[in-house]
Amino acid sequence: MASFEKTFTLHVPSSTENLAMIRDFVSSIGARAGLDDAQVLRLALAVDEACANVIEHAYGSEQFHEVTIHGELDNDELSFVIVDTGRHFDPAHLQSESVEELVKQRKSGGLGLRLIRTIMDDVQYRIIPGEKNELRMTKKLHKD
Amino acid sequence: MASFEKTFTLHVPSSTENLAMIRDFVSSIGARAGLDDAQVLRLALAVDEACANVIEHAYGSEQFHEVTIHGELDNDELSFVIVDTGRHFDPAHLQSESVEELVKQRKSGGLGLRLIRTIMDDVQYRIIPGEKNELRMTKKLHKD
Amino acid sequence: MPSKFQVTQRPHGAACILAIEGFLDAHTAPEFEKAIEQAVQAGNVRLVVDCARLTYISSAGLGVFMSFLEDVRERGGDLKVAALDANVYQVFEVLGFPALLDIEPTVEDAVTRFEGA
Amino acid sequence: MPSKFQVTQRPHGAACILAIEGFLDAHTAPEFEKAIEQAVQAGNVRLVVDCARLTYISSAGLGVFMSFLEDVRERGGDLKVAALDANVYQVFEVLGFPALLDIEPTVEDAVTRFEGA
Ligand SMILES: Nc1ncnc2c1ncn2[C@@H]1O[C@H](COP(=O)(O)OP(=O)(O)O)[C@@H](O)[C@H]1O
Ligand SMILES: Nc1ncnc2c1ncn2[C@@H]1O[C@H](COP(=O)(O)OP(=O)(O)O)[C@@H](O)[C@H]1O
Repeated sequence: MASFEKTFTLHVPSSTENLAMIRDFVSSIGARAGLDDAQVLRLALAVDEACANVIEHAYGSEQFHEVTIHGELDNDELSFVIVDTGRHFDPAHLQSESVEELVKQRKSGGLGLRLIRTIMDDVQYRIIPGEKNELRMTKKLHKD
Repeated sequence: MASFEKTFTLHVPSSTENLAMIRDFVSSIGARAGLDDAQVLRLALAVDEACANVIEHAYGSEQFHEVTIHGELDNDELSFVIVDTGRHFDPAHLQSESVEELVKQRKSGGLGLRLIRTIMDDVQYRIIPGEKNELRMTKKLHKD
Repeated sequence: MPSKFQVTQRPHGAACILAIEGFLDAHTAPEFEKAIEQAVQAGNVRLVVDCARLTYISSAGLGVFMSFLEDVRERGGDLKVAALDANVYQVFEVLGFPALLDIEPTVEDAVTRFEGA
Repeated sequence: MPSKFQVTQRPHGAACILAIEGFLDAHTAPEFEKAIEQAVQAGNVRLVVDCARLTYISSAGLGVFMSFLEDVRERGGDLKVAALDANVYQVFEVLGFPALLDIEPTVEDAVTRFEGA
């Protein structure tokens, strides 16, 4: 069978109210890819984290922007691309403090990207200046 | 409170496999609009019928096209616009045979648009030649 | 995920019960159609469709009921629908199906109607 | 629909139980944060979060646990987590939470730990 890519796209307003809808969208595609329930849940979590970051950081919690989630499914892998038109950041310059440190500092954040990197096989961030930012994360299917 | 419109968009490949995902998308927006479970179910049914028609008739069951569903929610009404780039039709020239007639002729179809018109308050079909076809259906909220 | 749907067949007195479960839409209607077709080809014309676990129906599903009704009636049988939940019943009702086919509250009631016939 | 989430508080022996239910994500975390804050302000520092009916947690939810841990410990209390389902536990585990806070199989176990202290 030739590799046939299926593409799904969801656009929603930049409000955390829509995270549930985003997870449902991702879960449907994950199930379609043949992942089991636990894998589907982790996939939804990774995309939830990325979208929550866009809403909070890229858009500064302003609710009138748009978050776009592309799902791309082929025989070998499943990718999600989260697109925003807000502020970008530099993932290379993030401190990765230990969770112990975060607790000591009474931090309530700093875990999202860590979860994404743990769950997905590949994570790429791309800034197209003046246009958009894209976080692409890929999960390999049929891993041995 | 000023009327603030929220827009949601879903793009999926033109396969009936995706009807479940489309219904989930519509149900989320319907619940957000404050509709009760029975109303949400009818809304999902109307959009399901419209998308099944696009897949079967506009695209002749070819699975590699795209179906687009826009949901537009404001204070007064909830609209869904189904967009396709396939064959158009003329709703005015459809025969509306009675269900008794359809049964006698052993027909398995011919009920979809009837359901859509029963469920929604307004249904408009627009052909933009060479570009796309749009079925817009609207449900009024807070009806007395 | 695609719509979940299942159909299982069992005999019950004079009737053949087809229990359907889940979502009956344009994606799953062909499976239901095939099941009815096979039941009819095997000589079952007294059909009861048990909808107790049917959560959703669209016109593609109703179309399957429509298209077999005359067939089984011509052969001296009937197709009866049982145990619809309120939401699913509403879809049947809005399109006028209660005037066309026998909708019974329980499978038991539907079978009894056949036995009384 | 937005994520469904609920938090209810009840006393249990020496501890204050916060039972959380549904989806704890960036949308619902502020509600959970407020509930813990109120409990702590009311003088409860022996907190057990009953997660038996928690179906989902994202880092925003874990962040709430993180941010209160030092506070309650400084005041001589603790924040213990009980009755995590396997999927939710996995999220705690992947981020190293089992080394940071006390995760108990049941609310009963967590309360007993307080009473033994
Ligand atoms: N999409 C984004 N746009 C802008 N900044 C981001 C984005 N995602 C992450 N960041 C930055 O990276 C930091 C770490 O992100 P993360 O690990 O998800 O933790 P948290 O979001 O809880 O702070 C954030 O605090 C923020 O400064
Ligand atoms: N989106 C569409 N594109 C092209 N033709 C359509 C479309 N929707 C409906 N039609 C035409 O209108 C007819 C009636 O549609 P409908 O009432 O939904 O019944 P059914 O789809 O079961 O035939 C269809 O058979 C088809 O010829």
